[in-house]
Amino acid sequence: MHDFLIAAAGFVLAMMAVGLFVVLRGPGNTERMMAAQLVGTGGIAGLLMAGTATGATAAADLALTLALLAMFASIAFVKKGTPGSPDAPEGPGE
Amino acid sequence: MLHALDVCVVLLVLPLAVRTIAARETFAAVVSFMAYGLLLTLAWMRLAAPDVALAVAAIGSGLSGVLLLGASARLRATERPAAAERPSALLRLAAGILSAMIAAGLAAGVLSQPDPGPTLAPSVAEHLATTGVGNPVTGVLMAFRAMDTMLEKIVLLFALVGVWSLAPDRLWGGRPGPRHQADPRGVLAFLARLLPPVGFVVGVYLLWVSADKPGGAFQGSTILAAMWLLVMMAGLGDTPPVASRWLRLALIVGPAVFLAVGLGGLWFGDAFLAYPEAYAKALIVVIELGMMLTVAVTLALLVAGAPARSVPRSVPRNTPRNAPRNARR
Amino acid sequence: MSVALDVMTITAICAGAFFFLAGTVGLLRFPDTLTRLHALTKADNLGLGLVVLGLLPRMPGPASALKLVCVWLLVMLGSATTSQLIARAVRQEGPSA
Amino acid sequence: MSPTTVFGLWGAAAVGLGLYGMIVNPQPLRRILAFDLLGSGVFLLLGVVARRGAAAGFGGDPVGQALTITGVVVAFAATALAAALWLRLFEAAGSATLPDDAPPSASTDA
Repeated sequence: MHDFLIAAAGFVLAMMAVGLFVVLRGPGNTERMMAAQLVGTGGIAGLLMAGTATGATAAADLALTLALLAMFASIAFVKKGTPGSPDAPEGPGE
Repeated sequence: MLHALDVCVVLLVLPLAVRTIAARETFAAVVSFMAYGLLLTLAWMRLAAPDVALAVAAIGSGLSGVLLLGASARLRATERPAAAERPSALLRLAAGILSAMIAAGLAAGVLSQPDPGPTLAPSVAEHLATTGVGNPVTGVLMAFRAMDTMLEKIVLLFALVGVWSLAPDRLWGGRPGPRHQADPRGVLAFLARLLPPVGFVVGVYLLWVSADKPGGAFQGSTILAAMWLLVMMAGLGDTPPVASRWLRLALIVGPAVFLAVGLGGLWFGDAFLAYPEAYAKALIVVIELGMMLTVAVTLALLVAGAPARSVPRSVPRNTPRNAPRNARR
Repeated sequence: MSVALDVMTITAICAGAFFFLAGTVGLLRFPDTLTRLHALTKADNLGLGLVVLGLLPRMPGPASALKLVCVWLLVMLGSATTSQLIARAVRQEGPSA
Repeated sequence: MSPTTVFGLWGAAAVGLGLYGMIVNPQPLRRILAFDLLGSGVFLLLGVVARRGAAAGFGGDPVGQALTITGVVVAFAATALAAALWLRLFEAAGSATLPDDAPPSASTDA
């Protein structure tokens, strides 16, 4: 079971890697953001599996922290150029 | 098997590090760095340092991402002129050789470490019982190296003062950052109402378990700071004016409590920051609670930036709670 | 009993890994941003959900199991919200691809 | 290879890459990113040293780990201060780079 969980974690990490490298090169910033989101979820899954396999109980707390904060980057990404928000005077404009 | 996983993670992370440096667009570099930060937390778990992993995870995904993405959006106009200033090939070659030499030196150091490595773990284990906490990292942070932790608080405050002092004179005392607006019945506002209570519980939980298990006051307060930023980004609350008195109070309460306990140690005990053994844990918890408030407020305001909007003159000092919120500028 | 739990763990985690595969393939192969977003949410919701389901029997106690479920719920909340926000931004600005 | 070796080499590589980026990249935010990358490498090296100091039933030397936590928080504060400085410079001068040949005072009245 230990080896199975580690192998599954490795598989999920490999999936992340594939997605990441094609998409980071890719055309749009939205795609890049989605790749980052996928890395976040995959990282949480891999962390939980490897943590369970090795008996590291803190992995669950770490996963909780990551899950709680996973959406922040995407929110910042969406917020930055929202029209109508009175941007600071030094902002380069929309 | 696990070792193979380690090697996989490193093979995954090195291209990300290269992209952080070499990507053509800044946005791609920032996203690469964020993904890099996530994998970094996995590395810290593997190095048997869950407390550090929590700190890296909370700061990396909660605060750095928001800060760097915001800055990259505002500095986008500089990208083209800056790209034209690319240094000459000779300089790049020299920098490459220098960096490679330093990296090689460090790698040689890693490969030739003494065995067993130097450690203070036995002496920590020996004295940990006197602090009343079971987590050695918390013990070191709050008792054995409490002076460092206190000074670090003050460094954070200095950084914040530095950020604030960048405000133009006419805006001094005003509110940092733009006033975010969002549909009050939209998705973001929904999330900003639902998530902060959960985040608050998790943050306080991390502080509470840090007595005996991995966690910590920094990690918890980083989560609290992120939650506050979420409320601000969703437009549900405004950033407080820098001149506000309660804000200043919140900013100094952590170091003040720390200092008071330290001086108390001088008075009642035998040294600055010496905790009487019977009250050690209680004192540590009191310090951590004060610290949590201060660090959370400081970190959130560091991300919010320098004051950018002046407060109306009629309400010069305190928070104008019932002033019309949209008529700021 | 323990064999049944092992089978459940292996089945659920394999299924979860499949959804991570599907999410990645979708992100790479789907034609436009909105469909890619759809693929991504499969990995977030089902992939992680099945992994969590598979790990539940391995947890030392109900408290840890509850924590795991909380992780999944938080990721679902986050992914649902950010998908909405990203999709809205795409509709306003036009697909970026 | 043991985890300490693998992650130690990662730390060394991150320091090298970050240093190169800090010297070569003209864009200010990229320099901040490079600085953070360099910092992450230094912290990893510290973590490797702490891990090798595992003793007395602890997974690593708690002193090294505690210092790393302190360092991570201070590095973040430095990042925030640097970003605020660049933004202010950009606001005041309309450009976020410091040209090599101009005196530093020239950038404020542009």
